[in-house]
Amino acid sequence: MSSRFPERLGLAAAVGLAIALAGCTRGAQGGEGGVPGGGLTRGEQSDTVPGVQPGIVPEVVLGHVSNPYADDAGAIATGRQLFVGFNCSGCHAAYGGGGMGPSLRDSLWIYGKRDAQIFSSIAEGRAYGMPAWGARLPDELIWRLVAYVKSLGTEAEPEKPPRHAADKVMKAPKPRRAEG
Amino acid sequence: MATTAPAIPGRAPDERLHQIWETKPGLLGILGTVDHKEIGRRYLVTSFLFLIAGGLEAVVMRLQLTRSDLRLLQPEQYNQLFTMHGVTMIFWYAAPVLSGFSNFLWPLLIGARDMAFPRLNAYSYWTFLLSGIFLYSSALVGQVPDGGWFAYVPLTRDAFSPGLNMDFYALGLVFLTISTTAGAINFIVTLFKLRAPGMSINRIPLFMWGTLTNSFSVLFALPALTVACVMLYLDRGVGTRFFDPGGGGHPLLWQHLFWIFGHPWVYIIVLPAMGIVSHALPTFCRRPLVGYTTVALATVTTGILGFGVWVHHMFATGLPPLATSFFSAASFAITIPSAIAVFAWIATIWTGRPVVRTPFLFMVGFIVLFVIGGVSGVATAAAAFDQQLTDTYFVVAHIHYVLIGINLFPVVAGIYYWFPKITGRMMSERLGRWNFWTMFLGFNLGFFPMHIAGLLGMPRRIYTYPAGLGWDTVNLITTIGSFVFAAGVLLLVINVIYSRRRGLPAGPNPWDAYSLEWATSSPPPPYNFAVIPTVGSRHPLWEERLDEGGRSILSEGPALDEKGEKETVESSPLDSRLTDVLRMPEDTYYPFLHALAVMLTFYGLLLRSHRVAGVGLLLVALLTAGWLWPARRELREEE
Amino acid sequence: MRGLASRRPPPIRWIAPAILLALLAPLQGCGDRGPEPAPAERRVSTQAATVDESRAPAGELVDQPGAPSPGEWTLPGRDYAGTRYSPLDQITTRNAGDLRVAWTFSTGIPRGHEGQPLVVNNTMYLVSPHPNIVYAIDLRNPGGPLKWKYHPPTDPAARGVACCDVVNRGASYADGKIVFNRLDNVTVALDAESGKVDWETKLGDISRGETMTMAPLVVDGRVFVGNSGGEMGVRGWLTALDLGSGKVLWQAYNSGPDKDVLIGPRFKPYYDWLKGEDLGVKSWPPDQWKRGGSTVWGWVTYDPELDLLFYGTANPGVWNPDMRPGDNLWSTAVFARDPATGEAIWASVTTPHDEWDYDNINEHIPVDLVIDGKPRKALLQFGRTGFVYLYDRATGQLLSAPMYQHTNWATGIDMKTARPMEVPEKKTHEGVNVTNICPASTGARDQQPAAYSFRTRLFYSPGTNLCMDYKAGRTAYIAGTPYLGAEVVMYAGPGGHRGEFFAWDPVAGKKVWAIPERFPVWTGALVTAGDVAFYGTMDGWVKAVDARTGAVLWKFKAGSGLIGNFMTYLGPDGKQYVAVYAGVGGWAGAVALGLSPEDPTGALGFVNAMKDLPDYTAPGNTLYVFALP
Amino acid sequence: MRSLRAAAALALTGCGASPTYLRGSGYVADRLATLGWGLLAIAAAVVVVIGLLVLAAVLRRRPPASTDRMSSAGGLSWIVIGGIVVPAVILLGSMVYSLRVLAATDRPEAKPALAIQVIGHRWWWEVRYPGSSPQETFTTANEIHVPVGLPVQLELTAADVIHSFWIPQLAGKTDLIPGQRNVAWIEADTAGRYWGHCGEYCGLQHANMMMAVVAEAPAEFSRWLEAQRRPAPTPSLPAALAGRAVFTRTACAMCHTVRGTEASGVLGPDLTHLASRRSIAAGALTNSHGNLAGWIANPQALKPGVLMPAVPLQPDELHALVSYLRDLR
Repeated sequence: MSSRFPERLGLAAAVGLAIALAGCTRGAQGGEGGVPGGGLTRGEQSDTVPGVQPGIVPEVVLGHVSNPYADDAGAIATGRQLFVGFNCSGCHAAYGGGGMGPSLRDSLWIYGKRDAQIFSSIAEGRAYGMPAWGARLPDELIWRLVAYVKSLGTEAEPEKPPRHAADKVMKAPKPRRAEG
Repeated sequence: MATTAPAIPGRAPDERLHQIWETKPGLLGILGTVDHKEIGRRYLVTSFLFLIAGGLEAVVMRLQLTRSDLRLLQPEQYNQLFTMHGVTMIFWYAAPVLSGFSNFLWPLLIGARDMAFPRLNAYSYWTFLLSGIFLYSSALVGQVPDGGWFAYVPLTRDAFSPGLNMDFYALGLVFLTISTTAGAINFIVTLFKLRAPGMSINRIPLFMWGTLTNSFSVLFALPALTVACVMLYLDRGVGTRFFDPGGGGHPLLWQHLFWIFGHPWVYIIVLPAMGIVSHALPTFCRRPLVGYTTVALATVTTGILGFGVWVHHMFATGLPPLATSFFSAASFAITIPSAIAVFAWIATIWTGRPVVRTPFLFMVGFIVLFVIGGVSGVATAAAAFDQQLTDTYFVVAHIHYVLIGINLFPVVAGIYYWFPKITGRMMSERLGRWNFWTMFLGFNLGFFPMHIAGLLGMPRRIYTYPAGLGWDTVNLITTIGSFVFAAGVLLLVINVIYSRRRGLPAGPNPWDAYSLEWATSSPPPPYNFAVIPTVGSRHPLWEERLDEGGRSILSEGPALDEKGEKETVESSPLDSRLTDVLRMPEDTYYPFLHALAVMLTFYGLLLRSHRVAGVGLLLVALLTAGWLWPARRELREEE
Repeated sequence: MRGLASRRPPPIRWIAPAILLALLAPLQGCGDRGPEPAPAERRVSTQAATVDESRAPAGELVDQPGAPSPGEWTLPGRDYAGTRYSPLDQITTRNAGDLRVAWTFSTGIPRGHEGQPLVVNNTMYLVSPHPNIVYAIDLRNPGGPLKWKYHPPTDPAARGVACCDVVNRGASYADGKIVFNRLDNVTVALDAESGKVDWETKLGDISRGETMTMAPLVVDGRVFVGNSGGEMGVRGWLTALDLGSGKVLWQAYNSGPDKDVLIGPRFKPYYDWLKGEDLGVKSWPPDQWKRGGSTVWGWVTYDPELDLLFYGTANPGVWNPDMRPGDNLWSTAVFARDPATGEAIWASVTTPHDEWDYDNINEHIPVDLVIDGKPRKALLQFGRTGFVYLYDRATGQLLSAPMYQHTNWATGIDMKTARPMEVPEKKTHEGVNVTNICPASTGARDQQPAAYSFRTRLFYSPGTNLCMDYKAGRTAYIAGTPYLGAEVVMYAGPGGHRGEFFAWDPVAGKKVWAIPERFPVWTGALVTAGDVAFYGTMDGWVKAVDARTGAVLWKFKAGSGLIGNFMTYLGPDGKQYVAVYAGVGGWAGAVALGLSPEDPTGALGFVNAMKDLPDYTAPGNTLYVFALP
Repeated sequence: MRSLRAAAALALTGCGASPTYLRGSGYVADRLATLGWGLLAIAAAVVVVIGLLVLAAVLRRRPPASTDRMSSAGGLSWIVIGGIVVPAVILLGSMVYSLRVLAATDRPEAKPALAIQVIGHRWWWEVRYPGSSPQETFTTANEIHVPVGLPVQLELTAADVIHSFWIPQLAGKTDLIPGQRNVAWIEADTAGRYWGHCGEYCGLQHANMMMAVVAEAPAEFSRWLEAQRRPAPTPSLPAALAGRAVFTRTACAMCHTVRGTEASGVLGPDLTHLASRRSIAAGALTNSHGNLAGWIANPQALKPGVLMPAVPLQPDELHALVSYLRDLR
């Protein structure tokens, strides 16, 4: 090879490839066993009826705890599957738009929008019928749900809601005569 | 030639040509060279680095599979490794290495001074390199593609492959298709328009028939891959539902689109390699190839039939038996053109006087592995039995026999054969022999047991397997074999590095070969040929020893050095009569800068930032305009 | 028609009716500019059904079993049959244009106001949405202080399990008691004069997703109430309470073994496939009947002649049909029962193995008609399925079932078995998005009740015109949370008008006239002896139309969208008053209560069909009372 | 951990030999095995013949060349015979034979004895046995019982990504594709336990997505059906009773169904008769007290990336839970 260039080119590519092999693989989909930042205490869970008892349960003592899966795309995708699998979509609609339960996509957060507050809303339940899931769901699943809820309406939201074509909705009832 | 510029005074014709054609020094030479030989060398080196990367990934995977229940790798890491191994080898090594040979050799083979579009040629290299860096930059953020090299949906949709992993895959492939398509266009036009006078269509070397078929297949097959990858990217991020049954799409749409590209692609990456053997074998058999026309037609037939068999990758997806039978029959039929080629080579060896050198050994090894890979392919063509074979290690064995057998072995033979022409020095024959036997035995020791593992029911792409299923022994042997094979490849690298400095000096034609590239010096001067030769037969350098008739004139012809600008001849497509003289572009930064702008756009798309993508596109538009802006010289000419 | 550009061209099969409808639509339409009397508009009907004026003289008292004196309103539908016909005739087609607001009253709860007030002994009784406050207004001095007000201690958590807004469909009055249902499953009887609690009976448990919103019916000292919660995997029932003590007399479940469904020897269904032992268990996968829905949240009617109660049951629990193979009896059925013992006499099912959530809770109105020349004791229901079911109310035989709105999930009802002839492409399955199913889950008409005029012999009914995409999915049953398993998106049906108010000739089985409306018409109808029919729209228009011609005589813009039912009474001053709640909400108006329009599946898909409602109205809580000047 | 996995594999295959499909014991697998042996024999023969030809071509001694003249004659017959005629004959023969086998194994001659629905999930198999009336349907997971000697139809679909149903010794693979219903069938010649594996890469735990088909005499099979149809028996031992309370009140009930109790989650397999299955975790572990405890305590340790979370339980709660699960005959 007459010109010296291939060596330098080779070197650059080799460096790139070496990084590939040592690439840190963070955020594997399953997540390791123990959950960091899980140090939460939860209120007492009433066991009158095996069902989930919706209603007020004493507030949780919350430190300023942040979500260990804050921007982990894998956890957000799992959060989406839990949102559907655990019936959250029943009250809050398939993409969090609201139905029986309030909308999770708008900017109004009745009980606060910090990760710990949303965690508490899920774990402790809220007054008007939000069940307390704390006893039924381990923390790592609740944190994934929190990550999914925070991703609603943002670019990171997995499976965005389908945009429905503007239906030809009758602007005014077709009058027999021109209406004033 | 209307006006005659004053010839540069006092310089012999060669110096004048040398001064016109040599690559500019400094940065412009490095980033802006359009010399096909320089681009050819860079293609070869870069694709070999990707080969080594893919090889290291394979070796680490083999360590994990040495025994049952090993815990060297987490499943996520293993999935990333086997995906990157597949993607790197098939996309960033197999096709580019052949482009390396073609870029370096085509002008020399047809007596031209450069490719038809030198700047496009440089551009195809830069987009190839930058797309490779784009793909491997996924390792920096730890989100390496992990969906397998054919990335079936819905696993690779955003719901089950969150993160940027598969966005790197989809965008990286679209980025690479730019390079491959640019290369294909360049080869087609060069072959039909820039041949030396007299080199009619039935006199072009068989290596060029291979690459020509490869180029046409690329033009027809790559759009399917681009469409599929763009759809996947949109499904993952924008919310379209091409592949989601819930939204009116269907997962099999991806499989059909991918394999409509997929199967032609595996012929794309083997036909030029078969061309290398058809081109180099006669030199070592001291006689022309048997049945030139039949082998050329067989090559083209393989390329065409390659578009009609893609469903044999999908025999288990529940398609109706009638459709499956049609594609099974087509897959059986495609074996015949390959059989023709194999027997042409054997006939050439049988009726020739073989001179056993390292390239020849690799070519014989190639024929043996070709046959083994071919017949195991026929076993998978039988739809019924394929429902047992598909997705087991039998198919992995078949893939490696055909890809390493039919692509890597001829490539290594090509390196040993053309190393003297590229560097002017011979590669060491002793090291070559060691290199061949370690690679050949290592390969068979490593990959033949995979047939057995597959027949024992071992599925592919599993990061571990339980004991007690009888797979431990075969996997152990495969790991040992793969290490021996890796040692073989290492020997090749050592031989290349050693011979560049201390190889024996090789004259213009060390093998006493017959084709035009051996009619110029080693390494060839920047202008390839002092004068454009006139070709009289298929074997210009063996005419006097062959009784085929036809006289080539290599010493006289147009020197095209009067105007002090880069020029080469243009000829008619079929019988290559001289029709015009073409002015060729100078070194320029545009290809490199354009490739960078495209890379910026792809990073913008990856990060879903409209601003970055927008800026990238704007740069692309500006640079395209700049690239195509008529140079002042041409303007002056028109007034 | 849903965005034509993106749709495949409509199959030939129903282009013809679509063209017919398109022709009909422009010829109808309300059209007058406000209070001044409407000019004589050309009445259009599909055929020139001239209704002769002479048959029922104005003002003459018609036999309405269960109805109080002409000026009062003691039952939700005014009489046992729920005809919502009032013999008052001071307001006529000539002077309806002069109607104006007499007085208004605010209930203080800005949620959906369904149901209707009661008037007895010159006192009006209102029941507000949850927390179900009961007001007693002295009509002699409507501006003055309330007679009394009862604020029940309801459980706030009940709001979390009410599927479709915390509505209440009204109370009933009998023997000096006001009887109503609290959202948290308590039936309460108050003394009409003092507002003291006579008795209260707890019948359900909100932690299992049960609520009660329906208006109780009181017949011969028995109070009949049903639960709601089909969407929560509840097991539906109808319960009879003793009016005096509130003790449970009997309880009939709508799924499970025959002893729970009170099916005994007297049960004679007309169709053979409904005969069999314990069908309420056999037609379900194991244990799925315990979460079989089939709740009774609609209207109960009664025929004293045959001494039979009539009511319909809701959808069979989970919306994903693949999770409950089988006919899922007795969901989406109609039952005739003996009020004393609760024994089932006959039953019929509109959508066995329902795949579209077509609850069958709409009111069944007993009416005596002459069909094919023979007088028949008929029972008419505007079904959510898009068909008008006309049964023989003695035997349960289905006499006719013509289509009354654009329907493409079934081509018709097989008269031999009363089973729907379903269209295979419109059947819903797990993981597959079936598009353009008409009518949508809300049905061609939901709970808003129709009215029948003994004078014109026509029914006056609100209606909706919506279609939907329906994608079923797997879901788990977790007590107290929704048990749905479906993603639904609704949108306007063909013609673009999402609602309609129409007159229906039950004998001819045809619409006489129809007024298309921008939004679904979600109010209950009222028709009076003055041949004036009243209805309201969800963007707040109160309208009075000529019962014979459909011409709009008068309209008034209320403060909020109307989903309540009209009623009329005679004030202490002898003048006729018309009253209605104006408070948008319910399932249709959910989007106005703060849901995000960009999620089309909100409120089970209704958000996408009503995205523009918030541009027209906001929540409200006002009772409007109108009268002539 | 290695020995446990070995035992699991044994439990699955029931015998030490590998699950090779060259020795079928099902109607389809037998025919495919014969076809397979045929094709491999032809392949081997072709390789040997051509290998020898190449060797001979390279090593054969030639008469010394008189001058350095080159002849370009000869050799075309090689191409015609070796390249076209012989391959055409071999290929045509094997093609016709393989297409006939494809046709023969596409549909069972007799009407299938029963139809089973198999739904692929990420990394386990849901199996639904629809009965004659809706009342008799039930759901199980990962282990499929079939009557020996009778064809059984399989209706295959997937809930998330593409999987592939594959019992090497009974029949070829058929993919399970979301949104599509594929129909396949198996028929076991001899009673026994047949190992199966997912045949299409489906993510992190594709390697541990195994299953077993148990072919048994029709009488035994109907006894098994009867047992599976019954809801879970009320636990006899006190520890099991406590275990049921733990099961229904903690996270287990959110994902798993046990008919006869409140638990009706659908994200995980149906555990109503877990104790009647020989392996757990989709064939990764034999069903024993120790394995169950280890699996529940930390599923990530055995199958990294699996969707089952580690449920934080006290030791006594875990013990009670495991004894309850072992009681679910």
